[in-house]
Amino acid sequence: MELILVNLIDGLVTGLLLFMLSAGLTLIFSMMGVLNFAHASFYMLGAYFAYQISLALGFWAGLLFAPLIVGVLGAGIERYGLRRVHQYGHVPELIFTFGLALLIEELVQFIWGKNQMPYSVPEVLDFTAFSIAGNSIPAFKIFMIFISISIFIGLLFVLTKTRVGMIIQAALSYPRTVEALGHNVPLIFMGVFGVGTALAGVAGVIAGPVLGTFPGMAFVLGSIVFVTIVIGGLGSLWGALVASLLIGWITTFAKSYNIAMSDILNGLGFATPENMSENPLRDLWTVTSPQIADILPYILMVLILIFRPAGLFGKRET
Amino acid sequence: MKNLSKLGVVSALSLIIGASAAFAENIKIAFIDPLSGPFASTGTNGLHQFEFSADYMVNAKGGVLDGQKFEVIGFDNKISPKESLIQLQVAIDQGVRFIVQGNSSGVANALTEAINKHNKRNPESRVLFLNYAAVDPALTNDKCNFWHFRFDANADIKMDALTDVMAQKEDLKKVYIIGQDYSFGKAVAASAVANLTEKRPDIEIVGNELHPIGKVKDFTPYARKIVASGADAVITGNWGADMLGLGKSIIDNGFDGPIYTYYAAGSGITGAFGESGKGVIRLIGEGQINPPPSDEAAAFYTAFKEKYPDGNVDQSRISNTIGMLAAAIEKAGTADDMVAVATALEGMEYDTIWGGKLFMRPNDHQLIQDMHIQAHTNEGVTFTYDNSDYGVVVESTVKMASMDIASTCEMKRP
Amino acid sequence: MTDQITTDPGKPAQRMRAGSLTLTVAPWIIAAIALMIMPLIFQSNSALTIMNQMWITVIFALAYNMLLGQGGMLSFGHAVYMGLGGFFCMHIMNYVEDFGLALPLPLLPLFGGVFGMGFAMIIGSFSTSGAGTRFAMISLGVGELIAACSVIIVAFFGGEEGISGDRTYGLPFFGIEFLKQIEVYYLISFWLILSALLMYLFSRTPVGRMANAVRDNPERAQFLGYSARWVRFYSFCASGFFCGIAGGLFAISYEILTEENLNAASSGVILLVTFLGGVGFFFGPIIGAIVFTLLQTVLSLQTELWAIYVGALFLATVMFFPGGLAGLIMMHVPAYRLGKARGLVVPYIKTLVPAAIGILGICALIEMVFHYRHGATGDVEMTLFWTTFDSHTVLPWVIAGAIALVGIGIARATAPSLKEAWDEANTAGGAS
Amino acid sequence: MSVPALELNGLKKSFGKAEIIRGIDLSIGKAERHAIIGPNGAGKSTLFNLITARFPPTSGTVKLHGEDLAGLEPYQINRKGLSRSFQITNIFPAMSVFENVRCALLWAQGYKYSFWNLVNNSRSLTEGADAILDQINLLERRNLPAGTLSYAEQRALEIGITIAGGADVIMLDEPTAGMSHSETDYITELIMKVTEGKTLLMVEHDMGVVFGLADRISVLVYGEIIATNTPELVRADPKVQEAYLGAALEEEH
Repeated sequence: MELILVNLIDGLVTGLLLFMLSAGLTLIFSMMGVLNFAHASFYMLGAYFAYQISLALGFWAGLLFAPLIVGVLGAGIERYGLRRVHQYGHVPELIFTFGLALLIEELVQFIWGKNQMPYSVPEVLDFTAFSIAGNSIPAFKIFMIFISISIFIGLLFVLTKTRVGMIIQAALSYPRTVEALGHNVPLIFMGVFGVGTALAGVAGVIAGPVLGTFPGMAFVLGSIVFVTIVIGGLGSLWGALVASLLIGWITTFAKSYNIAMSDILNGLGFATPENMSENPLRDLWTVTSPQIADILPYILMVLILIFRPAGLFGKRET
Repeated sequence: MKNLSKLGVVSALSLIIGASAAFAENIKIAFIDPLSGPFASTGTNGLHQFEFSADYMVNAKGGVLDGQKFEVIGFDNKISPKESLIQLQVAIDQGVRFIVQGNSSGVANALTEAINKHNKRNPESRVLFLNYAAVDPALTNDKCNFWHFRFDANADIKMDALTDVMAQKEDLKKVYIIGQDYSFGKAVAASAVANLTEKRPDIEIVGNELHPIGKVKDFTPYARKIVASGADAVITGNWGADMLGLGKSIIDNGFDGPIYTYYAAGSGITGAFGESGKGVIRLIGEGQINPPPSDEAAAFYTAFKEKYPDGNVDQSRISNTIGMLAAAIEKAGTADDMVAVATALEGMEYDTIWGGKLFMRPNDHQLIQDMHIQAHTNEGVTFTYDNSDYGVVVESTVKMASMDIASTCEMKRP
Repeated sequence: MTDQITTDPGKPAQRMRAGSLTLTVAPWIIAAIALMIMPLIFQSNSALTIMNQMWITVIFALAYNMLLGQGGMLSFGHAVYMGLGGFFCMHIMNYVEDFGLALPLPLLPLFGGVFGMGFAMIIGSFSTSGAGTRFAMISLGVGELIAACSVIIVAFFGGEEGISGDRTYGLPFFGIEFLKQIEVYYLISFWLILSALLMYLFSRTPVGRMANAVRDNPERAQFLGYSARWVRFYSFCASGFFCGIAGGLFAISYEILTEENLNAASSGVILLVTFLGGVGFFFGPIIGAIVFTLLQTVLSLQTELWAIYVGALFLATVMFFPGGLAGLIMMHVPAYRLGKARGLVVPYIKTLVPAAIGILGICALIEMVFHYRHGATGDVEMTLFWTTFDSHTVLPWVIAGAIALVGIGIARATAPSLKEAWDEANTAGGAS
Repeated sequence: MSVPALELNGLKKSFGKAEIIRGIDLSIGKAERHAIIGPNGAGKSTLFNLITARFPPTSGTVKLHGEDLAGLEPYQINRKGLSRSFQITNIFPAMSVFENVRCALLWAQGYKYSFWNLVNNSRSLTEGADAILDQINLLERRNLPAGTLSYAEQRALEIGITIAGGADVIMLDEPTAGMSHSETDYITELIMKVTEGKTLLMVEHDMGVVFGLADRISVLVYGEIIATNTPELVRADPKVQEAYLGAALEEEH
């Protein structure tokens, strides 16, 4: 029972972290139609910048400045790179972000080398907040939850209560109309891209010390962010939140409990084959949930796309 | 378009061919390992150790035979079996006769099969495969061949040695086994179970599971299970980011027993574990670093750090590979006849600067050597890793580990 | 070989058709001869291996472009179809070896093709109902699933070590045992010409034509009696077939298939390859495959930083030449038709040569920075462009910097006159 | 009386709460030229889209030659001999003019999804497409990308694509929208020529075109047909004058 609670907290942390990435991406994706493959790269840049800043000015300065730098960089890339490519259509845009992801990873290796960076939790937060049945919950995790939720509330406030937010919301559903109404859509695009990448940067800053700061960190995150926003429904902030938490909990619970495929198959009335080592389906029988935890989101996405193409909360068909 | 592409091919291929013309008198060793991409740090550091060993141990002493020098050439295989095979072919065309590789048993498996076929089909340009780190037991068992030599202890030997030491710890009651979901991870788990049930039937294996390799972002759920299982010790074969992620997560979530593992030193991992890994991380491996086993070893280490301040001597087997190869070439009296060199390597006994003896077992080409359990710590460390205050210190040693372990290898000699 | 050539404006239909025949046949004969001659020029085994790799990538890229260029479908998991075809062929190869069946090796890729197509039929049955994001994301999901399965389902995929076989155990084919690389080379070349020809002809069939129509305007195609979904489905299956053939050839060439053949990185690479070559033209992917293979295999021998250059090249291509390298070449067709292409030669030399030198200068600076930062202590010598120097002294930096500045400077200064010459060359009339 | 070419019974369509089409009954005979007029927002395009299954109707039926079209996809309806054009030009811009027309001929000539025929080798396809191009006066432009044609030429091409398949029921959605006088005359003449002997249903704003072309006219106002009759009688109908012309006048102010 206690373990369920612990897993709920862990899944929440994973989910909220994913949300910070998918929130920005869902805005960018649904507004500009850009499948930004480099989104996770900005997450990585956030971690590296924060590490570099923390060496000189400490963790808190990193938390403040690294996302800003990432956001400005993102806006600059939109302005001088993506906007130019925009006229050619979506596929070139995609290739652009693809190449960008490749280049950022190489540049990070060029500048910081290929090793893992010793970027660690600040001492103020390096203690156990509380324990549940022997499982310690580090204070930093509570801090991550706090940061993510603040950002979500802030984002929700901006989107629903401010004029800029209204325009962005309208642009999410009707990009053409908003342009026709005389708003400076390129400026909005640049802003959204900047904010989206800055959010990814924040995620990098707070995830770097826990999940490791290394050149492969963007690749590890990979396409799961796309999966999240497709499951949640394009352009839906709530969808992104729900899908992130769903993925966070599904993967956490799948890893925490060894659900064996043989049990499921037995439950369905199939008898375990006698001679397992000769059976061509032997690998299927021996699969356990931790093995497949990280591909469950992909299965979920394919099912959603087949049966509910608009996603959980989406209004538009993907 | 045809002309353009042809021009490109001509210029590109002439580069390869041009490169093969130079340095004809050197004995060339092709280092085929990742030099770019996520595993590049291990690969680059390995290449430096090879280059340094060749210069320091062979070239500085006048080379082998009539003064022939070793030349180590790096080939970037991007840890891809396909690229490795292409680079192998390029290397052979450049006149390379010795291939060294270590990262990923998958690549090693592809290479050993390709080399076996190549040597069968092209007797005039045979090559030897000196495997310095791929530890899948199959390579010296079912899949062994005459051209393959392994200078690292395989996963079974390491586990045998590791469980010998664990078996003596009376207070050890519960062990948790976790690893990456692929051949090596599975081999480690199977070997651990087999050895523990044999040596200490009273130890309860409270968990035995696999996780996807290189895909796990957050190890917390695994760590929770380990803590909840009440395990006294953890055994894992994880390496790279998976090792660091798992280790950190286990420690962060309140585990304080030993984590027995294979690869948790150097390449930034020692530095990243830092204080938190002290008293927890235990490694099984060859080659004693601390305390320095001999003056030569200390001198070697110092010289290496002078040349590569950012590097680590974390694979002493690399210098063993170079040293034994040089000895074999001297003994065979040739660097061109691979059958002669291979025969010279078979059964060779070699005194390593890292302490103890090395013995290349002839029936399966597996090197037999001393195994050490080393602890991650900052006390008594003469040579640290990653320019941190931390390094590894030998706690216990198994002499000539698994000298008489059986092998299923049926060596076919030419 | 392209729509643009065969639909030359202003010619009556009948003459057009006669003309297009020679226009379409000639490149194929030239290509076949070139394939025959190449091994005589490059005889080393490594050159043959690299060319084999190139031709396999060409088939794969052409098959990929059946979707992306001709059908407007963006797939993120296309390595799966090639990989599965390859795995299947490898199993057949081992089966033939174990049971001594009579299957000539050259026919093996056909089985890969059938298997690739079979799998494409299963996935296509639900993924081709949409073209845009939905198709792309399903392909991504399926790709990830299969790649993950390849590590879990060891019985078929052989885990992380993959499965391997020996191509020489099959029955000799007219006395050829495929022991030598050169024999494999000709086998692959044969399949290359055959598959490329079939893929080209496919684009000329009713389904192929309608694939273009559906790409441009799926709704209008619906009102012409064609179901967009079925048109996409047929293209998808055909693409799967040729991917499977590429997979079969891979199995023959490397004699090993691993997880790498299925994973997301391979799927991404083929997208980049195809786009680099140019999706708008049939021959685009051919150029892309050749250039990329050379970059990946040969440039990586020269510098550790190859991936940086490749990344930069992609960004430059997508920003400045969205038509890819093929688009760049075809840009010159109008000027050539007008007989003014020659007028471009001198301005090109004036701008592009300094630009190239300038870029090399920048590359030199990058290499020097890298060497300075990551080189071994005391190892101050580095060799660049056949020159060996000390990277810890000022002079080389000044020289490289100066080369970069001057090269780029001249290129910028001459760019306007190139633009002028370009406009002039593409304007009809005037002195020619 | 023989079976009508196109018959609508109680056709209704709502988007959310807004009822756009409020029950339409209409019967169009074979070889009749029928026009639908009405003020903006009357639901003319929606009606077209209902007939061609671009949207499903909320209730009611559409019958083509007496056959119910319910549940059929647009491409299936097309195969039964109903072809339509679009209000906003809807061609294949990246393909050549000739290719545009040839694609429209493929299904009608029985090529279906074949991948064993080469389109270039088919004389009947080439000649058929050239004949259509000749009819719509675009033979000169045959090999240009369709996207580079002038607006009027694109509209002509649209009509060409629509008639190419040999459908006997042709539906044109505002074929002369946004054209100059001379262009309008050209298109009107073209429509006359290509719909000879076929059933035509068209939506049109230009009264000159409507009264010149149509055998009968229906007036659609707020989703209902308020009158169907010959051009002369419709013109004289006071209800039409009040409802439609009044609305049209209002709009102009």
